[in-house]
Amino acid sequence: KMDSDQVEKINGLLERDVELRENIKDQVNELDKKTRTMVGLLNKIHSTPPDALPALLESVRPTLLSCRDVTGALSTIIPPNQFWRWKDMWSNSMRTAVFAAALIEYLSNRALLSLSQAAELLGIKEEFSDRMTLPVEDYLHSLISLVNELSRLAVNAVTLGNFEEPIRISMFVKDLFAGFSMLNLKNDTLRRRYDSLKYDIKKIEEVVYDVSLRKLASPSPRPS
Amino acid sequence: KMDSDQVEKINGLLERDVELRENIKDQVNELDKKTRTMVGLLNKIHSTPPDALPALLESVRPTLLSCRDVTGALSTIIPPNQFWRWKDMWSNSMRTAVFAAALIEYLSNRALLSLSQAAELLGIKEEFSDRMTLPVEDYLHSLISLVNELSRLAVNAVTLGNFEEPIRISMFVKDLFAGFSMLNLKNDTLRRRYDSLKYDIKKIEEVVYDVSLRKLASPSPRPS
Amino acid sequence: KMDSDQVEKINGLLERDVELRENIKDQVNELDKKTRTMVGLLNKIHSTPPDALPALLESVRPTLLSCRDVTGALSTIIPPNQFWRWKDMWSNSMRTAVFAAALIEYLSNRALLSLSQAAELLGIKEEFSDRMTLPVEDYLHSLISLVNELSRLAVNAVTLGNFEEPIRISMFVKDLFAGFSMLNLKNDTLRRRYDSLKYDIKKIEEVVYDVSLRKLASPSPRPS
Amino acid sequence: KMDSDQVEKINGLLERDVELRENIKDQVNELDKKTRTMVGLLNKIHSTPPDALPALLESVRPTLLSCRDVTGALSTIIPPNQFWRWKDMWSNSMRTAVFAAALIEYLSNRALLSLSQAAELLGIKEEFSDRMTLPVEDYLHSLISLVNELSRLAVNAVTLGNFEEPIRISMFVKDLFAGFSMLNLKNDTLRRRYDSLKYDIKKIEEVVYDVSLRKLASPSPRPS
Amino acid sequence: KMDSDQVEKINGLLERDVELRENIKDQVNELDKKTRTMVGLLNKIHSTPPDALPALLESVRPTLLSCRDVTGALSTIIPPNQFWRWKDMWSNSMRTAVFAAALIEYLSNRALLSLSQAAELLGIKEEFSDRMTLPVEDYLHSLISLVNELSRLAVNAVTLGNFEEPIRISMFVKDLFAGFSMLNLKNDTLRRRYDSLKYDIKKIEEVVYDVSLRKLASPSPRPS
Amino acid sequence: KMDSDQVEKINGLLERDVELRENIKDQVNELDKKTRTMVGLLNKIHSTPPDALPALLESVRPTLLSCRDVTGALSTIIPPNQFWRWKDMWSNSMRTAVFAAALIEYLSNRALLSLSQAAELLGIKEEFSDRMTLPVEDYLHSLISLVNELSRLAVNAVTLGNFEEPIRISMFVKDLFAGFSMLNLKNDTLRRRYDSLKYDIKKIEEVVYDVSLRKLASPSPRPS
Amino acid sequence: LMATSTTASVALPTVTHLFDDFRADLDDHNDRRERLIKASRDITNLSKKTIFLLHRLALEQPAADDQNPGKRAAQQGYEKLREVQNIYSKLQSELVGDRFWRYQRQVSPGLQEYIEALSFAHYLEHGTLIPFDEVQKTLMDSEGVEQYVPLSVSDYLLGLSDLTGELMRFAISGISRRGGRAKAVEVCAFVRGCKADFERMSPYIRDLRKKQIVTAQSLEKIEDAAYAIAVRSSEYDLPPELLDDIVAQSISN
Amino acid sequence: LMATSTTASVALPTVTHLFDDFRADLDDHNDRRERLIKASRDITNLSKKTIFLLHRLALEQPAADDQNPGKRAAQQGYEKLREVQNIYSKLQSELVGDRFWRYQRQVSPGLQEYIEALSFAHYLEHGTLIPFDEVQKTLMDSEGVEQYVPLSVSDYLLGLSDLTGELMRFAISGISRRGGRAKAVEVCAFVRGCKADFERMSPYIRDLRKKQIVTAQSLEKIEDAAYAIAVRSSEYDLPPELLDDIVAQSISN
Ligand SMILES: [Mn+2]
Ligand SMILES: [Mn+2]
Repeated sequence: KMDSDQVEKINGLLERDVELRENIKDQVNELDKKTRTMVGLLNKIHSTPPDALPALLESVRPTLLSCRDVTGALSTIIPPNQFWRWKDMWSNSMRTAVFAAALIEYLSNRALLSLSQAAELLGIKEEFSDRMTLPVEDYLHSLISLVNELSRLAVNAVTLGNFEEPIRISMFVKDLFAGFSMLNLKNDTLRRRYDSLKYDIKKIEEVVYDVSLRKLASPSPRPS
Repeated sequence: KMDSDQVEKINGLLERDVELRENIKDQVNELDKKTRTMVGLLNKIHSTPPDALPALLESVRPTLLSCRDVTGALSTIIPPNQFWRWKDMWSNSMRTAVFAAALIEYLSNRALLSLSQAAELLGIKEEFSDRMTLPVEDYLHSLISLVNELSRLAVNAVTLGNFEEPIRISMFVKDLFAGFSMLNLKNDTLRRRYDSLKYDIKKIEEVVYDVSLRKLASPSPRPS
Repeated sequence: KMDSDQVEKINGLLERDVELRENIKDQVNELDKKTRTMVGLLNKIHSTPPDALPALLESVRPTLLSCRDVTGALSTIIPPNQFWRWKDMWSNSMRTAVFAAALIEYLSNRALLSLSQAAELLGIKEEFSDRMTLPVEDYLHSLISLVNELSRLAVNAVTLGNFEEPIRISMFVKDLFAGFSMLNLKNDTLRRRYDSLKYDIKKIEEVVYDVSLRKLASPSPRPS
Repeated sequence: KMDSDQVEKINGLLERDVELRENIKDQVNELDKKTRTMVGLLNKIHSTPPDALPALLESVRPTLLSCRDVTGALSTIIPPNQFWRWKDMWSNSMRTAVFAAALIEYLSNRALLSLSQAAELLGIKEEFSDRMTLPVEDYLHSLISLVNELSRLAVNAVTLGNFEEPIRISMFVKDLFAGFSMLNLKNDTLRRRYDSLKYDIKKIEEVVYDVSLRKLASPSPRPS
Repeated sequence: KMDSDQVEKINGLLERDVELRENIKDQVNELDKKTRTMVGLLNKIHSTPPDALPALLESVRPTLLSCRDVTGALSTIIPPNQFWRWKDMWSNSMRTAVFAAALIEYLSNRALLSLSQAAELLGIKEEFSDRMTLPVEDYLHSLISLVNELSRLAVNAVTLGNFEEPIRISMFVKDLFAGFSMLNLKNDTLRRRYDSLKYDIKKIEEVVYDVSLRKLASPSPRPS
Repeated sequence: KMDSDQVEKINGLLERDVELRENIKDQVNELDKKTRTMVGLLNKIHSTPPDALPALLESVRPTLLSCRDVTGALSTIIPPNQFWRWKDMWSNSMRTAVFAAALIEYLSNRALLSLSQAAELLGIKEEFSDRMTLPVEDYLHSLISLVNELSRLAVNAVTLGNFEEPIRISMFVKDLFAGFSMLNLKNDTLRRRYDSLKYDIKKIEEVVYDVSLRKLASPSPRPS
Repeated sequence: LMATSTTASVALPTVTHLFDDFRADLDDHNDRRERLIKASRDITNLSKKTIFLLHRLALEQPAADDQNPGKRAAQQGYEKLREVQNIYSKLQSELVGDRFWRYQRQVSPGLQEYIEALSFAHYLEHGTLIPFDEVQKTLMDSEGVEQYVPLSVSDYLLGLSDLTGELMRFAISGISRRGGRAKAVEVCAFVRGCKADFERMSPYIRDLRKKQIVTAQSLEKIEDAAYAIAVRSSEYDLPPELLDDIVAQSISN
Repeated sequence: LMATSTTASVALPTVTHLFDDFRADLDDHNDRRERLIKASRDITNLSKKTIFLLHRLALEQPAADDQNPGKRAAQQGYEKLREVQNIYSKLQSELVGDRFWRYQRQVSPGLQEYIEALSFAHYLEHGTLIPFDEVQKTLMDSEGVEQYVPLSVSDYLLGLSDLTGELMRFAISGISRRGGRAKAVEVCAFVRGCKADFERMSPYIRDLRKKQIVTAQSLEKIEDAAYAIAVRSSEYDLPPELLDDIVAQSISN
């Protein structure tokens, strides 16, 4: 017989999870709003001339940093050890946030945001690790989104008369791709998205081709 | 640029997971063999007369207890905090093991195996909790499997001439069902399986009906 | 160009619906709790002797009547004319409530609860009709659930030694079925559930057969 | 017992709905023919030079306006308050009609057809609102179809030697997309279709790129 | 691109088929009403004493014969050679009509209605064969329905005190089953329904068993 | 119920296959590492000037030849006649290896690597044929990958100032496409990939077009 | 008592006899179904091969003196399709009277593939859509009296719908041939017209609605190709034939 | 300049020649595949017919002097399956060497259906599961030297798994025959054993896992039938044969 103690205990466990899920959902909604704002603002890079870019990027930074409120809150809400139980609820949003951070970093410094920089920017502290961390897969997903966006930027930069940008993007993306190709990815979404990178690279190469064919800019030879 | 340090670090993380998955898989295969052996043996309850039952149950117990080797090994292999990351790999097998334990408990003592008893039997220690624990959902899945099996047993017991068994099963299952119906299950697999329990109950009620109609045994009245 | 007025107006429309959905969901959760309670209590009819039945049914009635709070609240929340937009959110729960009402009615008065009685009991007023009404399909679904339950009751009544009950159930259900068979149901869920009624009827007939074969009770001949 | 009054009343209700469905279906077939005619004619925009466009659009307008017959008929057929009950039967056709209207509006006036303009064009009057209205979701679906079509048009305009069109389309679509991205769409079909808009935008951007790279036309700089 | 006279010709052909389908549907609705009536009346055999049976059967016959109007009309509507194109529209109804005919025949004469008798009764003439015929499959489906109904009748006859009926049914059904087992069926509905026949036979057998063992049956000569 | 020696025998056979699969998997992992290395190195052809190419190709050759270790090992592991049973495990990797070989051959000698040359290079001996062979399908897959890569190279060669390359590639690829179009392919992956070849040809053609019309290409005799 | 039991065993043969006929009837039906499935597979395969053949021939550079290279390709296609017509002529008795509609589900796939191949050849020769009656004629004996297999509008339209996919392949693969660019633009207009024509018929035929989606995709592919041609040639103020010549020369040199 | 252009047109035949071989190879493969698909359909049909035949024979009341009616039925089954064996003997060259595994997906469905039929006949004769080697033997020439088609463990087990469904039909249909009740109980135990045996093998074979679910359902159906027998006869304190006799008499009277 399932005595009432048992029933109560089990019901307690089940209901705690229901409530937890609600709380997490609220935070994810919050994060979603932030990433939507960032993506909306960053969308303007495709029509912004180079000199106006820094101001645009600066306008995004406050929202980016405010994501720390969410990661902080999540690190409090998630019970110890249960990071992996709930992470699917926010992975998509978090990947978008990391993508935004990486795009800002590239456009500001022409540099690749590292995994630990990304975690730091988003306020994901080492000591949260059993409740909130930035898994390497999510970081890699964000980098792939970065490449997707840069291939679009290469096209639009030319439209804006900026013929150097595609060449810089080309070099950055090729390095990134070379890095990726050394990883041992298994057959999952990440692998499929990585495989699709070659279309972005081809697109960028074609832009560079168009530009150099018309002698609008010329790719500098690089050490192999 | 993704420098080679980064690449190496990331590759290290990815490969650690690949290896981990391999190791877990080996343990799960092990557990799978054990549960299949138990299910194969327990299948004989449907053709075993009551007096031969204790010996049959006894023959399953060693395999059941040997599951502790697997849970112990898993608790060593799984990195801290990553229980929820990997648990889908073994939930099915673990549920079958708990089902076997609960069936043995019922047939031996006409009692319901509690969640903590189940964990204890399978060697899942409190201190493993961030690497290996028995979630309440899995325990409930096992109890539903138990009811599925008992409804079949009610039928086969009568075939073997044991007319009291269905009446005992009926009482046990109704108590269990009453317990379940007090839980706040959300709309998922567990809920669907719970909903299907009513077919098992109907089947058991029909067996009790057949037996009592023919006065082969009579259900003792119980306080409502 | 989609001007900001347009955007704001559209967003207002979309968000009003999101909020509305939330509010309805709360009410449906409320209703769900009530129907779960009623179903839990009514489940005891299968083990309750005839003389204890009235008290059992009486204990359900307050919960049944309290469903009026929900229907009242819904009739306030739902905007004019939008009954059919949202009704899928509560049809299942409402059907269960009507089923409970019809079962109580049958067990109290051996009578069929009519559509208007059902609406009245649940506090669904004529004047709500563009926001809250009881569609005939839902009422019929509830009657089918009633038959499902009565076929189970016929079996369990015999187990409890009540040999007259199946005969009464048989007559009631046959009348109901004859009514149903005059309806022009199209090929949908209702039709499929109606088609499945013949299994319930067969089951009830077999119980009556068992009882009369053993001369435990005899069906009185009836005017055709 | 289900008395014959009850049966008759219920059957009356059921049959009224069957007949209603038939009548609606006839009207939807009518609307379907009209929208297919419009789509067939509008298909020619992809091979029509700019100066012949007004005549083409004019040839579609009578069919567009004749949709008012259908909406008028529907507003008569649908019983009060039952708009949401039946709307799934015609949403697809209605969305196509609104799409056609919005495409004509864009090609005639380079303007976005507003929700109220769309309703007005299709003869959906304010006073019909409990029987026939144009829900905002359907309007948004039509706008997405418009973008799909315009991205194709950008390509075909260039083939026809019209190098300005893609630039105008690009500006129109970017404004529309910016409007969309401010809406709070939930995770449904509309959201998925909105997400797919980025492929259309990329395609249009690439056309603008090709055109401006070759100095066939130049996008005027716009205030960001 | 099609010639306009081709378009017209093909549209003409397509519209002819639409009209044809409408006409057939009207006839099928007609037939459906008739079979619903017959099934409703024949449902009373389960509570009708043997002596009142002939009158009951007689009351069904006019409706049965009126099915000839439908088959006659269909044979006029269907174009030459197109029987198989449209037959799915009415097979279900026709199978029910043949089932009714076969049940009446069995209850009147304890004989199996042959395929040609069935066709004749329903007014399906040899000369209609490329537009209206009674395919073997449909006839067999009806016989299976007959067995389903007889297994129910075997039970109810005993309840009514008629202990001969199950034995006669048993012999009739066994012959029929032997016939069915001569067929090589492929994996379709007929096969699945044939497969279920064994449960009907088992049920009838159980009744015969009960009746024989209670020595309630008096020996009776078997009608040939 | 199986004889216990049958059970043992069959279990033996099943476990042998499991072990076999493990062994093959190890070899495939080995091959995967090699092909990843080769693809990484060969990716540099897109940024390598013609005079540095031989050295680059030379650097790949040792890895290519080391694939013979894997094919040799597989030919020992696979039981007689079971090539087709296991080949899906390595076809992808093997196709990549053959692709690498064919690319090297083209870039070194402007020649098509034949099937037998490919097999020879990879150490797939005639006498292995029932355990390890190079099926035509796989070889053709590799050639399609070659064309994919060459279309990318045509673009990048121009970027690097090499205007002869696209014209040579164009002639080579056209011959190959003519060869492919001689085949009767069924609807499988090969067919789909063959179908996509026309886009590569179109792309190459566009480069040739650009190059020719800008009169940048100096006439060069075609190597036979 | 013995007598009645004899009656019983006499009654049995009646059912047996009855079901003997049913068995023969069902076996006959199933056997015919099998034969038609097998024949349909053969027809599908032959038609697919014909389509490959037509693509191959269409891709070959025509001889200088060939006025209508499409016609030459089509002739070879018709020739090969005669094998299919032979199969149908042998199937005639299996599909006579009401049998066609009985076995339509088995027959249609092959028939549609045949129509696809036939209409492709017809397009290469005439640049038009083959009319319904002409398809029908190819499935008649030489006197034009007996129809081997009835032609339904649905099979006709579904076969033609598949043609658009082949035309897309034909147009894009041919772009690098001399005159291929002009051909692609021509096919683009043709397929656009087909799509519009089928649009009005698609409510009547379930599968056609699905195939229209594929046609739309094919059309977009051709449009993209036509666009690429237009955009590239717009940089130069030269007539297309001259552009073709310049490109051809730079390759053949 | 002319010279190089000649070289070009000489180079071409090499690719053409190469692909000519590929075409022959692929066509050969596709044709064989088609032949095997067709043969496999025939084998499936013959096997299904054999299963129906076995059910029919098993249902017939045995002649009084028939010691082993199951054996007689099985013999007729074996006889009919010889047609299947003949097909396999003709397919031998298509499946020789590495070809079996190449075409396994085409061959397996028929092979499994054959094993289902063969094992059914074997069960009727012996009441046991046919051993692996014996299945293999039926697919050899009369000297037992040449194997027409290799037997894989997977096909063997999947065929046997389907057998349990047929045994369920056999047990329940036979319940009304004299001795059928005892037979049903026997089959119940047998199928229960099969299910337990297959359980341990199912992790190795994907499809077997799915088929185990069907086997579990069949087993439950037999158990329910056995239950109905037990519950009804438990009201009377008589041996089952006597019960059978009483029932038989009340019917035959
Ligand atoms: Mn095709
Ligand atoms: Mn089977």
